[in-house]
Amino acid sequence: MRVGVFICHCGNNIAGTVDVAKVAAETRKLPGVVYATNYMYTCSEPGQEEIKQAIQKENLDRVVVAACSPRMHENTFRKTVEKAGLNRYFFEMANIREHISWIGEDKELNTNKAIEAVKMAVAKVMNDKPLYSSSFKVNKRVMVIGGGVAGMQAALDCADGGLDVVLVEKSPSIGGMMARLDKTFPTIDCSICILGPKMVDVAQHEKIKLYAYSEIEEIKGYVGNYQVKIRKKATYVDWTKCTGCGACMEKCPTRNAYDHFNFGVAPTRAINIPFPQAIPKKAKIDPTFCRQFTKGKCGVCAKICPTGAINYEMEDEIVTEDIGAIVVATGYGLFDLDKFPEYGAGRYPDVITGIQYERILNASGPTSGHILRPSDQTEPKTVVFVSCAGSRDKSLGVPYCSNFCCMYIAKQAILTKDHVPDSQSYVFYMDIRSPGKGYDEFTRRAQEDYGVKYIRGRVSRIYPKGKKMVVRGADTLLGTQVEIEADLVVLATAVISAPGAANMAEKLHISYDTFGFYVESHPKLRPVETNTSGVFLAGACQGPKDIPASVGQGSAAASKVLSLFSKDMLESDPAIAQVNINACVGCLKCVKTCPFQAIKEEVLRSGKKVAKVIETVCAGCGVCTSTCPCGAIQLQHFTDNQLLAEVNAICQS
Amino acid sequence: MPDTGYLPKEKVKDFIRELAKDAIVHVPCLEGETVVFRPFSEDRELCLERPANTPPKSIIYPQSETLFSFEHKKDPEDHQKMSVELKVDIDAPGTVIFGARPCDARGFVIYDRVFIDTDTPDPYYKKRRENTLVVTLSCAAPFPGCFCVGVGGSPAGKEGTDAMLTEIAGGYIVEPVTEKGKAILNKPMVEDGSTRLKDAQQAQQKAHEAVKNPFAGGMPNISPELFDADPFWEQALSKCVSCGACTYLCPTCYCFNITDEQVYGKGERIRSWDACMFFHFTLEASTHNPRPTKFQRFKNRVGHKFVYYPEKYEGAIACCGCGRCIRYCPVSVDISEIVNDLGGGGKKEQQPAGSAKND
Amino acid sequence: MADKEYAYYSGCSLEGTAKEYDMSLRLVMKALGATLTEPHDWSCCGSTPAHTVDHVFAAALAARNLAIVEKMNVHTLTTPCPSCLMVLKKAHLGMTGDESFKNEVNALLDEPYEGNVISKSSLQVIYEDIGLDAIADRVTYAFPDLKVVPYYGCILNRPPDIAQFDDPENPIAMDRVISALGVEVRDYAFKTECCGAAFGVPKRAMVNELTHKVLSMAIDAGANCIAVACPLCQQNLDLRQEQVNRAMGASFNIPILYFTQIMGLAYGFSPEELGMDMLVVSADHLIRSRMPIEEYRKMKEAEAAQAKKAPKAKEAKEAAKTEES
Amino acid sequence: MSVVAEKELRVVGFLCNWCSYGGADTAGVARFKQPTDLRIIRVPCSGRVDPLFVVKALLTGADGVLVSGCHPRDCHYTDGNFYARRRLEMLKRLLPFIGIDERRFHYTWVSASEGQKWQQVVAGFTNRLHQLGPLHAKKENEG
Amino acid sequence: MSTEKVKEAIAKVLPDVETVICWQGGFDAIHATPCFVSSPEQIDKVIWSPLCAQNLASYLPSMKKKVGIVVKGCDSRTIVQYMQEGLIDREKVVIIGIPCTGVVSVKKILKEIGHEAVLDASFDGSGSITVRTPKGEKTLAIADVCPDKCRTCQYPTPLVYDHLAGDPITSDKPKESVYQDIREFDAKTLEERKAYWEKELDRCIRCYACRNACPMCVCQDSCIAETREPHWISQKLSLQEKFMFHMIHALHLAGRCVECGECDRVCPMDIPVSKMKKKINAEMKELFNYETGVNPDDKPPMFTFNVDEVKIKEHKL
Amino acid sequence: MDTINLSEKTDWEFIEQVQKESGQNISLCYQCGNCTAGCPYTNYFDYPVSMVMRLLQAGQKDIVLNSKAIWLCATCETCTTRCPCEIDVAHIMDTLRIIARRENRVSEKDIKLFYDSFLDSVKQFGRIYEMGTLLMYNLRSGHLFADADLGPKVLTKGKIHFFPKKIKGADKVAQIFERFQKRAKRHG
Repeated sequence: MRVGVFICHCGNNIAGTVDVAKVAAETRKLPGVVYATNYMYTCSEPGQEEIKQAIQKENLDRVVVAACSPRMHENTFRKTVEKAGLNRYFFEMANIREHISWIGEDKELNTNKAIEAVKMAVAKVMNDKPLYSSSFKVNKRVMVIGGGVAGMQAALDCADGGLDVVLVEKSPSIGGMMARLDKTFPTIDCSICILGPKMVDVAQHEKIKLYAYSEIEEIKGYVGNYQVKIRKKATYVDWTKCTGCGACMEKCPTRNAYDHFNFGVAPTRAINIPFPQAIPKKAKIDPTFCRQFTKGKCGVCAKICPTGAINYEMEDEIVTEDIGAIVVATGYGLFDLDKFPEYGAGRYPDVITGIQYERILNASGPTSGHILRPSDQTEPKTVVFVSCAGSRDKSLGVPYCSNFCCMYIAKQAILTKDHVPDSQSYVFYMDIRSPGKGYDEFTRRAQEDYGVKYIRGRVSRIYPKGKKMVVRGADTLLGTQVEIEADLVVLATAVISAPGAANMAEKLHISYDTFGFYVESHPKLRPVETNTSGVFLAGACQGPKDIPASVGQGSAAASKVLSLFSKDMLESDPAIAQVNINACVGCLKCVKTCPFQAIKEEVLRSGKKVAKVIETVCAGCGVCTSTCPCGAIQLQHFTDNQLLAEVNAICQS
Repeated sequence: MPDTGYLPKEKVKDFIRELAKDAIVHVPCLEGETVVFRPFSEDRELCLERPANTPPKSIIYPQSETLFSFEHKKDPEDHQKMSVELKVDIDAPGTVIFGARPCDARGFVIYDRVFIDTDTPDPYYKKRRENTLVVTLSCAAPFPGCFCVGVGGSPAGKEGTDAMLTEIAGGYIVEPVTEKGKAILNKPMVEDGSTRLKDAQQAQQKAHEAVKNPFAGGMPNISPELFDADPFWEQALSKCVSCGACTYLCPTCYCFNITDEQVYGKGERIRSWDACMFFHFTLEASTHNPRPTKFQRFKNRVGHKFVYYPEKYEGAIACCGCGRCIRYCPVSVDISEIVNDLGGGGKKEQQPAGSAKND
Repeated sequence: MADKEYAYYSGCSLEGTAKEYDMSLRLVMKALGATLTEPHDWSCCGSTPAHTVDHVFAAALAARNLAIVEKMNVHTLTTPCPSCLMVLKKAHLGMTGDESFKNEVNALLDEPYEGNVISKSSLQVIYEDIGLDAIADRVTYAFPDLKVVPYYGCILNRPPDIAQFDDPENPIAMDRVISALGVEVRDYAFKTECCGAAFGVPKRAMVNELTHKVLSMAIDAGANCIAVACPLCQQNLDLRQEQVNRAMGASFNIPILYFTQIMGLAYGFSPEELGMDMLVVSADHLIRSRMPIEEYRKMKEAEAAQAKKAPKAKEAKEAAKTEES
Repeated sequence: MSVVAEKELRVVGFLCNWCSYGGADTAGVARFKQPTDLRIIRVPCSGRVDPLFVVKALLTGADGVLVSGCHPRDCHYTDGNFYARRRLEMLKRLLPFIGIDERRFHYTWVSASEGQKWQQVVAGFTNRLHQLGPLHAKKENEG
Repeated sequence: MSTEKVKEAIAKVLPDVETVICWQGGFDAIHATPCFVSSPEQIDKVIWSPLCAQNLASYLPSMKKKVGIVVKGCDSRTIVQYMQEGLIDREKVVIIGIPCTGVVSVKKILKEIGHEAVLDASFDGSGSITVRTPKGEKTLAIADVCPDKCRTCQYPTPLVYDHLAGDPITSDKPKESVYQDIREFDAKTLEERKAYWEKELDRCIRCYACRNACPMCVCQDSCIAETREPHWISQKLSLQEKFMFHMIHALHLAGRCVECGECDRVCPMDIPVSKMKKKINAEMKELFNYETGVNPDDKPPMFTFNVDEVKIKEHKL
Repeated sequence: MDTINLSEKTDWEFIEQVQKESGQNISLCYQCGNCTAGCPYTNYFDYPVSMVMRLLQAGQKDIVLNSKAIWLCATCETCTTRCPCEIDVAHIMDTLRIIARRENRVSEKDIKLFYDSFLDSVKQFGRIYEMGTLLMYNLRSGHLFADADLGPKVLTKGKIHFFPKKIKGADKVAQIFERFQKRAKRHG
């Protein structure tokens, strides 16, 4: 065997704390290694060129690169060795950057550890076997989960690109958070006016199949061939008959149903169409409030409906869709007021959240766009905005910035002045974060043109005093405590991951961070991909994002799907399980533990019973390999012998 | 110097101590309920009452031994050049096997023909054999499964022995067999035993008569037709579980395997016992195995001992009748019964176990 | 009820200025079936002053008492005084969380503390261990006119890592306990605002202002009584109420009762037994307003019967409206 | 070459590719300093870790073995770590029975975003091992 | 419980099966050996007595045709476990169950009689065995020479059978006693346990009798103790490799060992091979309330999981 | 305020000392001001809490230790409870008092005197002798008639004892004081 080893300096990233020349010198002493060198940037083009030349010149048949994490560049180098004529699996990477040079302080120890890491990689590569992938057909349908602006953009772009799209939205209408906003910053244009046409496009696009009020039940399969079970939740209204006339809503006797769309600013009816521009514009019954369900009698809507669409017996329905790729655009959630007992947490009606205020400002909202405070429906003259209500607060488990609150507070303060010219707004802030195009000018305008008072400091307590709410905070620039007697307090509550985000991630087999936001493949270079091939991210499900960023990512995800589907066949990863039929005793324990049902029983001509791997279904986890008592089923590229070679390299030499 | 010695019972330990001065003395020791050969040391519990569970064969012919170690060395000047450095080290210190049974000693004679009396003697075995003194202890009575007389042995047979002890009242008569063995009469604990040699001979005779010969004709006689009849083997061995207890406990089995064990350019070539009862025995690299079933493998075991070996070595049977394979077989496969059945002669009489009156 | 056994660390104040807290607490606990045993020869916990000297020293003064309790046959200590509680818990948590700190503290002590005592405020014991049902069951008197705001003070529930009880910002244990007695509890925004008691002696002017806020917020909330669970708070709000009136030109006359006194009154104990006469701001008019519970129930039933017709009519009207539209 | 005598112990880590290996990368990117003893073997999933690897390592020279995978419910392969959890717990309980201190074997869950936790795991486990000292008598040619 | 009843049952079953697996007398009076009865005239040599310690169920997975089998209560757990793991086709097995009050351990008898050759042996029907050797006669209570498993036997009557040769009996042994020995061993110090295994395993000769006699060792010819692909252990006879082999054995039986004690019984070196497996079983019981070979519908714990494992707590550093 | 030359006047050792003795990481503070906003005593402080934190970050030992703020803090724990960065601010204030006391820098003599009187009582009797503490404080502070108006109210209610109640183990408590003093000397 002729192994070549390439040790990367990564500029000073590795060479700064690892003696790379020594690593190369020690590597040369290893049996099997015929060539070892160190290089400034191995991943650069000249660096890769050097590998190719060495393969040819030194007649190398195995290559090890000691550099950064294989999660970063394994694929890069696999392609390099492949171009030089080697099988791409005759390549191993030793991670001497993330796992060594960046975390160890002692150069001697780091260098020694790097040498050992190379030794392990050499041991592994000498046990590597050539592997060859096979190809399979792709189902060129895409599913978009979430009908907010990001999901809609992705759906429209995919559909315009000629793909069949299945759009699944869990609430009764698409539109998401953007549909609830009044105006958008920094242009102050009407949110629904620009979103509405897009919603209509989605509804009318012949390539888009919309499942509203539906949730993902189960996802099986792999890139190119997913089977998704969708739960169509019971609306108790036959949507094929419902015309969206709204008669039922008008007549419904239950007037105290919780209005999810308006975040409970005002009550709604038990049967309702969430908002006038809803797509689909169909009614649905909320059985937790409907008298027919709670008391067993009423039937008013059934009587009044001109098309006879009401069906109290309706049940959830499960449908299955076969698709090839998934765009996840499940959006975000908002911190509960409950988290702020010192702010009066739901006890005081005039302490509301930013999104609730958005609905109050909105012309189609419960107050028809008149700013009226919830407690007594009077016009507030003093409005206090509290930014970072939960955000950047370790003690509440949200250490991150919610990204767009600074901007919408400025917008809301401006709108308040527009609506109530004799009002005065105050904004408590820690830092004004407005790095977008035209953003900082916007927050300046709020202060310069609209007289909004910005107070640098946090609010410690809000309590009622007569009809006013006393907001006590600090002005750290003045170095004092300050108090404002406000009529209305708006909290810019922290952006959190969507409810059920973790559960959805588990169904999708994608990872999520501590806060429930989905993790992209690479924070810079692969921002819309996930580690599960065929699953892409769009919008705030990946982290707090404003509208332009969400739309941008929606389009980006769509372009990823389109490029994935530009081929008719996909290549399978050959690093999957393989059965040695001579060793297999047919106990089929692997069948029991395979998470993907990728192993089945096969009877050989001799009558011998053995396990057989279904190549396209196997995902390469290796649970079978560690289940098999006789080592007959081996996960390729991570076989027992390959891992033992690494263990032995550490323990026995 | 007398030809016969006498070793009083109470001096046995002193005697071993004396021997241990210039050799490693392997003695049968009690460990729990098991008797095993262990290098003598003061804290060992000697057991001469019954044969050891394992024969002493591994002392001369270890279960696994390093034939040589090797290391890939790189030329410091030109790392593309590599050489392999070999190291051979035959570990053969002066050794005494004390308290082996005559059958155990006879096993070494069977090995000697293979490993020493040939054009290419095995240096490892030979060196150890030459450096070892075998002091046997004759058996006073048969033990479960014993049948040495059926294969030409005896509870007091002296083949392969350097000196033999025979228990009589108060101690042991010491009979040297070889020149090497004679030397032990010089040890201060050994008294003159000439006058009591008779007692020992009587005991030996008595023991010989007590051993049952399982073979109808006195000696095993195998019918070639039956030997090659698969159904016979299939029937006889259906209960065998294919473990290696019989061969690893056998003082005459010597099949071995050679493997290289290496980690990172350093390693050893190892010779280790093989057992024809295992599937991996004679398994070819192509995954073909000429003996794929357990009865074929067992046939090899019987064949080797009673047919092939005798054919090659002038009729010598490669079985010493120690009975361990019967005694320790998980399913009580009885080789003597099988050999007897192969003779085609009258069926061996049923042992009375079945008639145990339990109801 | 052998399971409700506690080592009772009253704290120095309850031997002096807060004697009535001690009296009422003992009565109420006994009535609810809890046994309080005073640790033999306990000493002062050191309170805030010790904490200005040294962490180890402060913990040692507290741990001396914990060590005494550890040798008793009970594992839970209860103290009515939040200041004592915090000091004891700080010492306990510090010592159990850090072996070297524990060794340093124990080096100052004759008997080492091993870390096996759980400390709870008396309010926590009443709220969690005894429970609202048991509290309500024992009630024999009602207070139709009483409107209470519970004042928890600064350190009964804070910081949450140490208090490990109730919400630090909007605690509700005392609210619920008093509600369970059938007494009206008013929502009160200043439940946990500090009254400044610690500086009552050296910084009077400062304390006057803080106390004033606490009192006026209670009046704003419509209360005619403040319930407290802290001897320092009580002393500050009650004893100094007149000082506040004088300094701030106010005219407060609101009784400050230990919540245990209210419980005792509801359970029918006499005002003397509960030390009501030790209050500076008299609560006599409140005591006079109490009535036996049966009487009260009858009165309510009568009221309810009278009010019954009205809502029915309203409902009918509403139904008609629905039909129309 | 091997571990640096006196300063280091032999610690073998099996990390799943998706979560814990990523978590170790995240720790590296964030420059969270760690002891250098650990040698990492990358496996696709903690479910790939046959407890025998742990035994093999501990018997042949490792002073400690660490296995880390995705948090339960968060497995890239859905169920892999559920099997791992059972197997490794079983092993953890068996080791002391055969005379190996169970503290020498640790299994845990670290996600790709938990760089800080990874640092704590490595530091905590390595410190624990240093407190326990080496498991194997020093070989003659070492040092 | 008599041999006759067993013979009757075999005669009844025989026409329906290829062969019936049962016991006959062995090479001496204290050994029984398996026999395969495939014609009525062979029934005569069948025996049933406390000598019949061997677990015959081990032969079942290798049987291709329909067979009959005679099992004791303990042996029946093997069959149940086979059913759990899908290793046999229940349709192809006719089970003759025997209620059993305990068998004898040949090793213990030999110890009592000083390892003398046995001339004769008989049972008196009241729970004792009388063994005659050239040195005389000795009567031993079966309770004193039974294998350890009989002392804590919970299932004297087979858990699964088609014919029962005798009346069912119930266990009088306390359930807690089953893992008493394990808990006692747990109480030893780490050093004591280490020394214990080093001493015991040092005697191992890697004959694999324990493995081959084990009913649950499914690999048999493919055992990774001997393969090079994968290459887990070498053929070197070091303590380390012996340890490794026994760990392979134990871990492959994790939550599968039916505690039949065959491994202990067959070990020529008297190594307490079953102990590690029993330890794991004790933990499986504790962790998952799982007992091997009791309920055919159970799943062996290592081949399944719960999303929330109530008993598995995350380990702190 | 004068220009602070941060290159010269940053007392890094002091920062370290406070962090070590309090066990808190001072750099976690990002100056949101929540502590100041919630502190009941802010109005009386010469430096609001958040500024004390900032001064600490800047290593301004003299300003911090000479401040009144650290003595006026009553450890009401509001700041600790609300700090979004989970800093135990009250404990830092505690620590600063300890350091200031050690270095004999007490800006609020009355408060320290009150504390000392309190502790003297503990040392002498094992428990607090309220009357004695008050009298001792009045004597030392020179505020001879502090709270004299309250006297009659309390006395008539029988709440205050005229004579100290000494516990049996008072000497044991005193020993804690002594051992501590010895230890403090040992550590310098």
